[in-house]
This record gives sequence, structure tokens and C-alpha cells, in this order.
Amino acid sequence: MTNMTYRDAVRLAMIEEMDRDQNVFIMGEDIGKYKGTFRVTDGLFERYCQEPRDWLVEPPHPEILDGVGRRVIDTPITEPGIVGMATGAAMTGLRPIVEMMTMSFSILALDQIINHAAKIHYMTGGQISVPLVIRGPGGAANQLSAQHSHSMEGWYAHVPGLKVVAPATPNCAKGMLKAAIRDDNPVIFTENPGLYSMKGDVSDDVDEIIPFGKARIAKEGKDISLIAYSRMVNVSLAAAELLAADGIDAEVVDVRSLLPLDTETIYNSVRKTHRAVVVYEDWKSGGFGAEIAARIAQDCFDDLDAPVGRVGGLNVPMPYARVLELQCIPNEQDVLAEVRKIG
Amino acid sequence: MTNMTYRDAVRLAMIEEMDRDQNVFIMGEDIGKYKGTFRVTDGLFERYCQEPRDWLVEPPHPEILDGVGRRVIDTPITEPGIVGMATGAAMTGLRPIVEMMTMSFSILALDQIINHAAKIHYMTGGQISVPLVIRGPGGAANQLSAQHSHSMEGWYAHVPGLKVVAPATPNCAKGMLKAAIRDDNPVIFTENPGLYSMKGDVSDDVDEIIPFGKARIAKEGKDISLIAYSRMVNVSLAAAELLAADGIDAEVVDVRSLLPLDTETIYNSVRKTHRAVVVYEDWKSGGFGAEIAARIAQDCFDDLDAPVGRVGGLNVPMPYARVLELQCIPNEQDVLAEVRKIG
Amino acid sequence: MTSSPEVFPARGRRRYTRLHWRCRSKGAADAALSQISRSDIRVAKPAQKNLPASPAELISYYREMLFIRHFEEKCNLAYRTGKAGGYLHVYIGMEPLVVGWLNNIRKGHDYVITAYRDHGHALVLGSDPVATMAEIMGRSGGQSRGKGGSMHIYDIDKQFYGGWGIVGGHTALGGGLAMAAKYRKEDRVTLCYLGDGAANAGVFFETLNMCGLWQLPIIFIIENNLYAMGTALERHAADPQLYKRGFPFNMKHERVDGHDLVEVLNHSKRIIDDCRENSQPYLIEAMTYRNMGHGAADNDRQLYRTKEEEDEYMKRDCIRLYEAFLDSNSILSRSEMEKIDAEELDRAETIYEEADKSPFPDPEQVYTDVYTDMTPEMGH
Amino acid sequence: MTSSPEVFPARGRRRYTRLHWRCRSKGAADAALSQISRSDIRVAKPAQKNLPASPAELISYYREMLFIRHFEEKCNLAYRTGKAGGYLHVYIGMEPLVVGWLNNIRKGHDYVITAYRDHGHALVLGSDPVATMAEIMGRSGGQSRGKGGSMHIYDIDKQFYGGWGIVGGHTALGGGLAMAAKYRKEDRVTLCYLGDGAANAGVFFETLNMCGLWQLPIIFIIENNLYAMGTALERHAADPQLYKRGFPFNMKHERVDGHDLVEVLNHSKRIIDDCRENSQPYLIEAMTYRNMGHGAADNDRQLYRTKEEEDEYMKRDCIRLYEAFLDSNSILSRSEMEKIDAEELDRAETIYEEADKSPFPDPEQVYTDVYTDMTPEMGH
Ligand SMILES: Cc1ncc(C[n+]2csc(CCOP(=O)(O)OP(=O)(O)O)c2C)c(N)n1
Ligand SMILES: Cc1ncc(C[n+]2csc(CCOP(=O)(O)OP(=O)(O)O)c2C)c(N)n1
Ligand SMILES: [Mg+2]
Ligand SMILES: [Mg+2]
Repeated sequence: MTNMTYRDAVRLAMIEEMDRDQNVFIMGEDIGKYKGTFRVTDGLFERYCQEPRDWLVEPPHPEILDGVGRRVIDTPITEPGIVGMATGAAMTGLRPIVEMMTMSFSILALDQIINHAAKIHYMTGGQISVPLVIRGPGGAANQLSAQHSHSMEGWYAHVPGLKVVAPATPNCAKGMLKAAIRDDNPVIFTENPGLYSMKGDVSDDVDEIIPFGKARIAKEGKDISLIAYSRMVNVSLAAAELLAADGIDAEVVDVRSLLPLDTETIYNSVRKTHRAVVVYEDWKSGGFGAEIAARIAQDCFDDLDAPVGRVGGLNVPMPYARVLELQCIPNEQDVLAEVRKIG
Repeated sequence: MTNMTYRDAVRLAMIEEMDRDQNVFIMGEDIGKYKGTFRVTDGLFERYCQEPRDWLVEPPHPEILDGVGRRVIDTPITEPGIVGMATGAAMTGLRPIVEMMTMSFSILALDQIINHAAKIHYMTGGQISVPLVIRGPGGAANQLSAQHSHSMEGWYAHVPGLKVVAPATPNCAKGMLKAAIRDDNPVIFTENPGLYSMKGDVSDDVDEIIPFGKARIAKEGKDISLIAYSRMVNVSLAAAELLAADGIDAEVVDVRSLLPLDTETIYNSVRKTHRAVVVYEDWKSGGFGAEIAARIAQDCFDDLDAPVGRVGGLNVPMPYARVLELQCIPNEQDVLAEVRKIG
Repeated sequence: MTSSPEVFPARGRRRYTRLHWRCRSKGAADAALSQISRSDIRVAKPAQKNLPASPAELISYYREMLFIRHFEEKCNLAYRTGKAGGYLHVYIGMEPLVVGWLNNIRKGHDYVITAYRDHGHALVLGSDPVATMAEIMGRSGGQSRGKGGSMHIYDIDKQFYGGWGIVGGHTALGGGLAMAAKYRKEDRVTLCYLGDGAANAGVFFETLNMCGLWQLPIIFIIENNLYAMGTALERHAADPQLYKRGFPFNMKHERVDGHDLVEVLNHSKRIIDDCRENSQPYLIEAMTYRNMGHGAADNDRQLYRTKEEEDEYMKRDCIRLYEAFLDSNSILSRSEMEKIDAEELDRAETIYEEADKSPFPDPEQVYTDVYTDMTPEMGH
Repeated sequence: MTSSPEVFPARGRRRYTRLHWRCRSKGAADAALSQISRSDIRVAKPAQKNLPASPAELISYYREMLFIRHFEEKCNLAYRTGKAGGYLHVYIGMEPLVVGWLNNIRKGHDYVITAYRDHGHALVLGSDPVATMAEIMGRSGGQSRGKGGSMHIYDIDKQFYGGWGIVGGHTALGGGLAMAAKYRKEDRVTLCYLGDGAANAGVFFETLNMCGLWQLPIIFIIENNLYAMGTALERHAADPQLYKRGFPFNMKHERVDGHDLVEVLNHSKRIIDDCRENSQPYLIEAMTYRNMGHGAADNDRQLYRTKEEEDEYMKRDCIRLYEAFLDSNSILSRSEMEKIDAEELDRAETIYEEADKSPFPDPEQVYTDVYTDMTPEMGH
């Protein structure tokens, strides 16, 4: 185990997998010499694109290649084209990782993701698979305003053919990104800007992956289940601490894999605590938390002592002013309020 | 009242509003002389683009204009550009109607719809409004395969700033499309290919609109609430007939407006019947039916005698072979099965 | 079959006259460019000594053109009789674009990708025609076991990557195929076909930019059949000379004749060789015409084009044009042609019947192939 | 302030030398086109008799350039002191593109739209600078009452349509503005600014096609500052001569100097007039340079460009260039310039302080302006 940031864990997963498999490469905007806007790809260009001079772009224009490498590819700002080209390359067996500068920009590429990548295996009757990873920060950061603060994972988790994960810890990030890269299906890997600098112990084992479809109990408890993913796991843990002061022993379930979804672990928790609140950053109405809540409400109907609560982002475009923005992003007080509300 | 098809009702709403307001125009692919792929715009070109010769495109190239008119505008096959340009025009106070050849293609325009049109009023602090309607057939038709069969309304209903409606009858189609055109906010108006040829009585009143945010009781009943929108209202009505044979008196709630959502009417029905099944064509997992179910389950917790059931589309890309496709689209038997399952 | 050289009255006249009135000059460059591509006014050539391929090959191409034609007429039959559903688009009138180009690539090695008008590509690449017909009929014997249908034919053994329904969307995938070839330092060329309507799509330009930037070995072939569904070229493209769209992206760009197979064989060889040897991207605009409606459901062609125009093009149908060539070069006699025609018709009929014997998919097939390693949660 | 004509050693030399090695010919058209635009190698002119505007106007433009510069330096200060957050992008070095162009339109009548580098546009159009600064600080006194921030400045009274964060996305909105003008038969011109990086976006090409097709009265101005964030022009554009992108779309296209305000005043007038009179769309590539980082958070410019390059450009900073012009034409003396500079600095400081007095938005403002006629269901 090594203690490192979430950012470093994501990077380490890419390095280990790129070292292991020549078919893995990464493309995206400003990920080369610029190291990525969140510095996640720092060092990758130097590691994979110096010697031999294995440029994707070869002469006649070697002089323009500064920064564009064969395995770490800076692209124009054209998300649909980037995802489409990565998908095309993946159809031949390469294993591209696409970094979205932020997941908000993946909206531009939805047609390529949903109408192409996700459906290829099915439309071809299994002839083609698409080992593609799309990763990047999703959710609000700090005053990035309405167009840059989207949580996209709920939409993706609605789409058959995709796998969707949203790890909350550095160790999960590493293990699940490695699983994503080795997966033969298109995977959406959502990070969160607020997680990058968080630290945690990370496995050193280059062969250890964390398979999808298995939720994690982030904290055991017996009175209520707080069900969350990505950064909201931390918010739920903080809420659990506050609840403990009130004598309520909350269990925190880190869903981490939205598609496939581990309903068993979630249901087992609810069957134990008889109460549940689902916590997610995405707009509350129509977010994936609704799906989780609806499933619990239906499948654990007889186990529930109270309605399934939900805490989600405010149903408004993200405002710029910090005082407004903070209202929109769920925090531990919001969780507390919902716990009290369901009673 | 005049008896007419859903298709004709949609067209009539456009004609009445275009007659009433010179700011209303329609743009889309093959909507002019080709009359639209589903023939919804039949006659509009002739009505609005003959005399005076009021082409959008004026000389130097009048000879190429055959089919392109100022108020009925054939476009290239470029959905992002179409929606973006319509949004830009709407920002100045024009009231464009964009016909999507199918709602599946609106995926290409999501960035313009979600990241632009839906947020403009908010980002500008109320300075600009966007009186835009995007309409077209959503959902499966007949063997159109994976890329042409999307139900998009659930995604749109997740987005603050949009209004989203999905009427089930010719009369609702006319009244709600008129409301959409007069609305100062961007409205997604979902039709369904299976509804176009259905007939019903339609109000002749050119001033009658059906405001959003009000659900409709399509059939009264006392034993269970079937909650549906668009074509699934018909499926639910058919299921209700079958249930009647079993002595079960089902109420069918036609949601018709997803955003804003009339939870009051829905809840009142559930409070009466104590049982609910939500029926929608979209992929079951993560569809908007999950939101409706989650809200009922939470807010009517004490009224429910059984878990809230859900019937949704199969979670697979739409297959081509009819035998497979039919499995994917919910029908009355599926509703029956779910009703029996929740008990 | 019945044509003779005399039935081509248009010879010696400009071929795509509709396109010419729009060649206005908007600047020096425009004027310059309007000089360099005259393939659209090229006239049929007299009997020639330098044949583009051996007589045996030229005969096999004739066979192929006829086979595709008859095969697709069977497709339309399947649609009319309810054996095929959904959207179905035939290549009738455009066959030289697959017979010419795809016989000049290394089949099974080079990558090919196109949109929904995709039967001809599969056939020329050597994909099992019974499987193709079965796919169109939605049967388990189809390449995608009935899950794709007419618009989604794929055959990975033949390196045929489909078969796509979103106008323009597949062009980025094509760029990705070429990127993969360059990444692996293979000498594969990618042929990416698209329609004139698709040539307006944003993602297509994004792809052109990346292919030009990285000098990928790809040839985009715009099948300019003058219509995007019911919208004429001049009403959807700001400048109907679509080959100009390669100009800002550091790639060679040409307008070529896509109607005359002999022409196609010649220029396609030159272009494919250059693309392969120099990792040189190309944007090709191939002038062609679809003889039929946009799709099998389009019965109202007169909404957007005149009967006269159709008749004029029908007189110069690509197969009749090629027959005249074979005849005047004494490669095949008229009676030999008739024999081949009858054989290919027979073959198409047998295929139709064979395909029709293929069973419908098992209902549980609906859950397979969503993922490589799991089934989706049963949703109902 | 301290510059004199002698500090422009680059005069007489090519200006954007980095761009020139790529002018390889890929065909006749390429060669032809490479002849027609030489603005990128135009040298500074000697003192001229035909001034582009009256001396009073020329002085007011000087004032405006300085005001924007000082205002934006205050923006950066606000960011450093935590009074502004998120993303903040200044126009420093690019001021002639707003001062030149926007003083030649009919302010408050013609439409203007740009991306997130938008303060300068608002200021020149006459939007209240205190409101702009307040918006940047997220205060209720901002044009959008703090909901938009630096990237999203709008002022509809001034027909300024923002202010957008999705690279390339707003170009379609710009096309829509022009469409509205044409629909209403108004003589408004639309100026749509975008970056060199944005000039690769698919939706931009789709918009060019429609604007060319319908001959809309719009001028796209590519602010080619040689970088898209950390990616140099030559690494994101297949052909760095971006003006060529107008060529396939039936619109006039030019590369112009965006650095020398005198130049900009001249050509912008010509182009705006032509656009208005003939409903003639234009694609303009204006060569410029951003003196600072991409945004206020970009402190690592040496990751993508050299200190030497920056120094060279800094020597030719657009304000110093304009000062040399004013000086050599005896429009302003050096000491008069210094006085104006001090006044504008003062003004910026006052504005900063005024804006800082504006209160933060009320919490319940979070729910308003989602819709014109309802609030969203309270979600929490
Ligand atoms: C994004 C998208 N928009 C609309 C359609 C509907 N559509 C299918 S084919 C077609 C016309 C395409 O024309 P063209 O690209 O010229 O190809 P052709 O059919 O002539 O071969 C249209 C509009 C679609 N499939 N995808
Ligand atoms: C669709 C999208 N992708 C990525 C980004 C992140 N981003 C913001 S600005 C920028 C660079 C744009 O460069 P350019 O268009 O040249 O404008 P400049 O900043 O130089 O004015 C990028 C990549 C974005 N805002 N939108
Ligand atoms: Mg076509
Ligand atoms: Mg730039």
C-alpha cells in the first residue's frame, strides 16, 4: 500500500496498463506537454513519447509534432470526433483511453458514445467489441458556472451497452480504472474535481483490479443506509459522523459501479437498517439516484420502516456566485435534513 | 370538435399558430416540399412560402430555392447547427419550431439543447428567453434498429430550464403544441410514430391551449393507478380493459407533461387506489419512470398497499428483427404481469 | 442488355449540368479551383487500348455489377412482401463506386466503412450474400444474427466495418480505423464512404481535420448522388462542389466520375496507391446518381426531382454504360452479356430463397451481445 | 507608454513567421490561395495621410484600448485575491479586435456574440463596466446578477449576446442571430467571434454551411491567437491558415492583421459594409496574440510556448504599436498618452471598488430565472 492522491492513483493505473499493453493509448485535449488541465496525465508524454521517436504523425512535418505522441495524443477541441475516432480504433482491438477535459464536454460526444460505441457490439451481433474508456472529472468544481458543472453519470448509466463507474477513493480509482482499461466494453469512468487531491492508501499490486458490479461498505452501521457514489460518499461519511453525535448509527454504501449495479449489497444494507437515503450530486429530479431509490422502494418494500429519502443537486443550472453554487451541491447538512425528514 | 389524426392535430396547431404570429416559423430536414418523413408538415410549405416570394434565401440564387422558404425552412442534415441556429433566432424573440426527423437525432444536438438553450435564461440572469419548440417522433417505430428508436424524453425531463411534454391524444397534441409555441421557454414536444395515425376529437377553438403541468385522468378506476404518457397511455388503457375482465378496476393517469410534473394528480390517484404501476417505453433502468416511481414511493409511502411497479422498455439496444423488437417495447401483457407481480 | 453505344446521346455534352450554373467565383481561389477538376464534364472515351484491368477481371466486374443489381432488386422485393422491414436503401445506379474502388484495395486487409446504403460493399468484399440477405430479412443466419438489418451489415473477417444509421456519424469511426492502422504501423488503407448529405455533418469536418493533421491513410469517398433524401444538393450545401471541403484540411481533394466504371477503376487505383504509400489522406467527391428512391419507402420521388431528370440519367445507367464499353472493346459480346445477366439473376434468386429459409432469432437472443461478458439486468 | 517606433524591430520582416513553413502546396488551388492573402506578412506602414477615423475618434480608441487593458488587469487582481473564481480569461494583447471592429458596427443595432473571452466586447459596446466587474465578482449588481460570471457576460440592451463556455457552441447561436435579422428583413449585421481552437468544432462548420447556403449577413471573426489553451495552432489545425475554412462554403474569406488597430479599423469597415449591403457572409481570420496565459489559472505558459516568443510579441504589443502610430501621425504626444493612461487606470480602479461594493446575490435567487414563468420544484 502506498499513500497517494486520487489524481496520482488514476495516473498510476494508466501507467501500469500502458506499460503492460502496447494497445493502450490515451488521447484528449492538452494531455501531453500541458499535462491535462487537472494534471492527471503529468509525465505520461515524457514516459511514452520520447524514444523511439514513435510519433503518430510522421514526416513530412516532424517539426510540428512537439507535444503530439503516438501513445499520448493531444487532439483538437472536437469531442465528437475524438470519441468517434477512439471508438473506430477500439473496433480494431486497440484500447484507447479518452480523457474528457471535463465530463460536461462529453455532452457533445453523446451521439458517438450512445448511438455508436454503446451499440456496436449488439448491432454487429457480437462481431465487434469496443474496449474504450472515457474518463475525466464530472460534477461541479468551484464556480465554473452552468456549462461546466455537469454530472453525466446518471445519463450514461441509463444506456445499455455502457459500463459506468464512479469510484470515491484513490484505491478504488486505481483498481477500477485498471479494470476499465482491461474491459472489452465501453466504460465511462467518472472522477470528480473535488476528489483529485484527496489521499488514501493504494494497492501496489500491478495485477490487482477491482471488478465492476460490487458495491463497497464504506462504513458499517445499523440504523440507516446512506447510499452514494463518487464524492458524495465522503459527504455521506461526514453526515454519518454528525448522525453518530445524535446516536444514529448510519451505514454508508459506496455504490461505485452504477452499471452494472450491485443491488444485492444495497438491498442487504437496507434489509439490515430498514431505512435508506440515496445521495447524489446530479440534479435530483431524474438523476440516477431516482433509479436506485425506485428499486429499493420496490424490492425492499416490506423491509422499509420509512420512505426512501433522496438528496440530490438542486434542480437549477449551476450558478456562478459561490453563495448560490454552494446551495446547489449537496452537503452533509442536506443529508441530515433528509434523514430527519424521512423520520 | 373535429375528428382527426394525431398527425393532423399537430399540423393544425402549427398552422393556427403560424397564422396568428409571424414570428413563428418551422425548420428541419425535408419538411418543405417533401412534407416531412412522417408527413406532419404536409402543406405548410405551400401555405407559407408561395406568395409573396418571401424566401429566406434571396437572390443572387433564386433558382436554387425551390423548397426553401422563409417560414418553412429545409435544412442540411446537421442537427447541432439547426438547433443552435434556431436557439439564436429565438434569443431575438422569434419563435422557431424545429422538427427533428426523429428524436433519436436530437442526441446530436444535446449540447445545444442542454448546455445552451436550457440555460440561457438562467445564465443571463433573465435577460434572454428562448421561445423554442423541438418536436418530432420519439420512441420505436417498426424495425428501425438500434440507432433510430430512442426515447429521449426522460433525459430532457432531467434538465432544469426545459419543459417536456408527451401528449397521448390528438386533442392533447393540438392544445399542448399550441401552448408550447406560445411558451417563452424551450419546450421538448415528443410525439410517437405509433400515434400519428390514431384518431380522436380535437377542439376547433383556435384560442384553446392546454397548459403544461396538468395530468389527465384517461380512465377512472379505484383499484390500481396505471401511470403513463405518450403511446403508453394507450397500452395502459388496453391493459385496463384486460384487468377489468379480472375484476380489477384500474385508473389510467396520462401524465402528458413530464416537466413540470403534476405530482398532485398522480398522488391523488395513488391515494385513492393504494397501488401504482408506472409504464414507459424508454429503457426501464434510469428512465423517467424511475423518477415518478421514486416520488410516489417516497411521498405516498403510507398510502401504498404494495410496492410501486414499473414497466419499461427492455434494457438493450433496439434489435432489428421484429420478433426481438416486440420483446423490447412494453405491451399490455407486460403491464398485466407487473400488476400481478406487485400483488 | 439492350443498350448500344447510340443510346448515349449525352456523350459529348456536359454530364452534370445541374452543377455548373453554381460555379460562380467568390474569389481568386474559387476561380482557380473551378479549373482543376473537369471530370464532371468528361465525355465517354472511344475504344481504348489501355484497359484498366485484364479482360477476365473486367468480365468479373461486369458480373459483380449485375449481381449487386439483381441482389438489391430482391431486397426491394423482400421489403414489398414484408420480409424486410424498417429502412432499406439500395445502391442501384451507384454500383461502380463499390465495384471499382473495392476491387482495387487489398480485400480483407484494408478497412472499409460506409453508412446505411451498405449491401454493395459487403457483396464486393466477399461477404456471404446469403448471410447479407438473411440479415436484411432479420434472420438468425445474418451476419449480425438479425440484430442489425439492412442498415447495419458488418463482416469483420472481410474488414468491413458497416453499416451505420446516423448521417455522418460513422466518418469519425473511419478516421479511427485509419488511426489504428497508423498506430500499428500497418500499411492498411481505410475507405470511408459517405453521402453528399453527410458531407455537411460537423463530426465529418472534425474528422477531416484530425486526418489531415495526423496525415492518416484514409480516403473519404463522397457518393454525391445529388440528393440527401428529398433535399437536392444545391439546397443543402452552400457550395455543391463538395470536394472543396478537403481543401482547408491539408489533404488532396478531387471530384471524379463515379458513373463510368472504367474511370473509377483508373483513378481509384492511383489514389489508393498514393494513399497507402504516402499515408496521404484524400477527400474524393464521386459524381453518381441513385436510380431509385431514397429508401424502399420513398415512393414519391417527384416531390423533389423531375421525371425528365430521372429518364435522362436512366439512359446513362452505369451498367449500360459499362456494357457499351465491353462491347466496343470486344471484351464481351451482347449475347455473352445476356448470359451473364441471366446467371446473376438466377444466383440472386437462389440466395433470396436460401436466406428465406434461415430461421428467425430465438427470443432469448434479445439479451445477448449487449456486453461481451454479462447480460443486462432483465429489465421487464 | 515608453515605446517609440524604434522598438519594433520586426517591421519589414514577416510577422507571423511560425505560420509560413506550412504553406506547402497540395494542389493547384492551394497554390492559388496562398497568393491571395498576404496580410500576415504586411509590414507596418509609414506615417499616413488617410487616417481611418477622425483624430478625436482615434484618441477615443486609444482610451478604450487602455481602459480594457486596465480593467482586465483588475479582473486578474480580483481572481488573485479570491474576489473572482472559476475560469477567467482576459483579452490582453487582442484589444484591437474589439476596439477596431465594434467601433465600426452600429452599436445597439448589430448583433455581437463571442465565447468566454468576453469582457472587452461588453466594454466597447457600452455595457456598464461596473456591472461587468460585478458580474465577474459574482455580485447581484452584475448583468446576470452573479449567475453567469466572467465567461457569461450578456447585455441585451446593447445587443451583446455573450459570453459562452462551450468551445465552438456559440457559433451556431451567432448564425441564428443572423438568420433572425434576415427573417425580419432588418439590416443588422452579426459579428460572431471565435478562437482558433473553436474553428475546428463541428458545429462551426455546420453553421458556416447554413450561413453560406442562405447568404446570411454574418461575419465570423476567428481570433487566431496561435493557441487553444496549451495547444499550438499547428498541432490542432490540419492547415493553420484558418481563413481557408470559408472557401468551401460560398463565403468570402480573408486572413487579416488583428494586431494593428489602424489596419483593423480599415478592413473591418470595408467588410462590415459589404456584409450589410449584400447580405454577404464572411469568414475572417484575424492574426493576434494573447499576452497572458489562457486563463487566470494558467501559470505555466512555458509548457507550450517559449519565453523568447513571448518577449518578441510583447515588444510589438498592440497598444505600443498604436502609440507609435498616434505619435508618428502627431495625433497624440507621448505626454498626452501618459495622461490618458493614468486616467483610464484611475477609472478602472474606481470601477473595481464600486463593483466590490455590490452585495452577493440573495440565496433565494438560486431559484429564479430558470424559467420565465415558474420556479423549478424545490429539489432538495
Ligand atoms: C443524424 C441524422 N439525421 C437524419 C437522418 C435521417 N436520414 C437518413 S438518410 C438521410 C439522407 C442522407 O443523404 P446522403 O448523405 O446524401 O446519403 P444518400 O442517402 O444519398 O446515400 C437522412 C436525412 C439520420 N439517419 N441521421
Ligand atoms: C467543448 C469544449 N471543450 C473543451 C473546453 C475547454 N476549453 C476552454 S477554452 C479552450 C481553448 C480554446 O481555444 P481557442 O478557441 O483558441 O480560444 P482562446 O482561448 O485562444 O481565445 C478549451 C480547450 C470547452 N470549454 N469546451
Ligand atoms: Mg445523397
Ligand atoms: Mg486561441
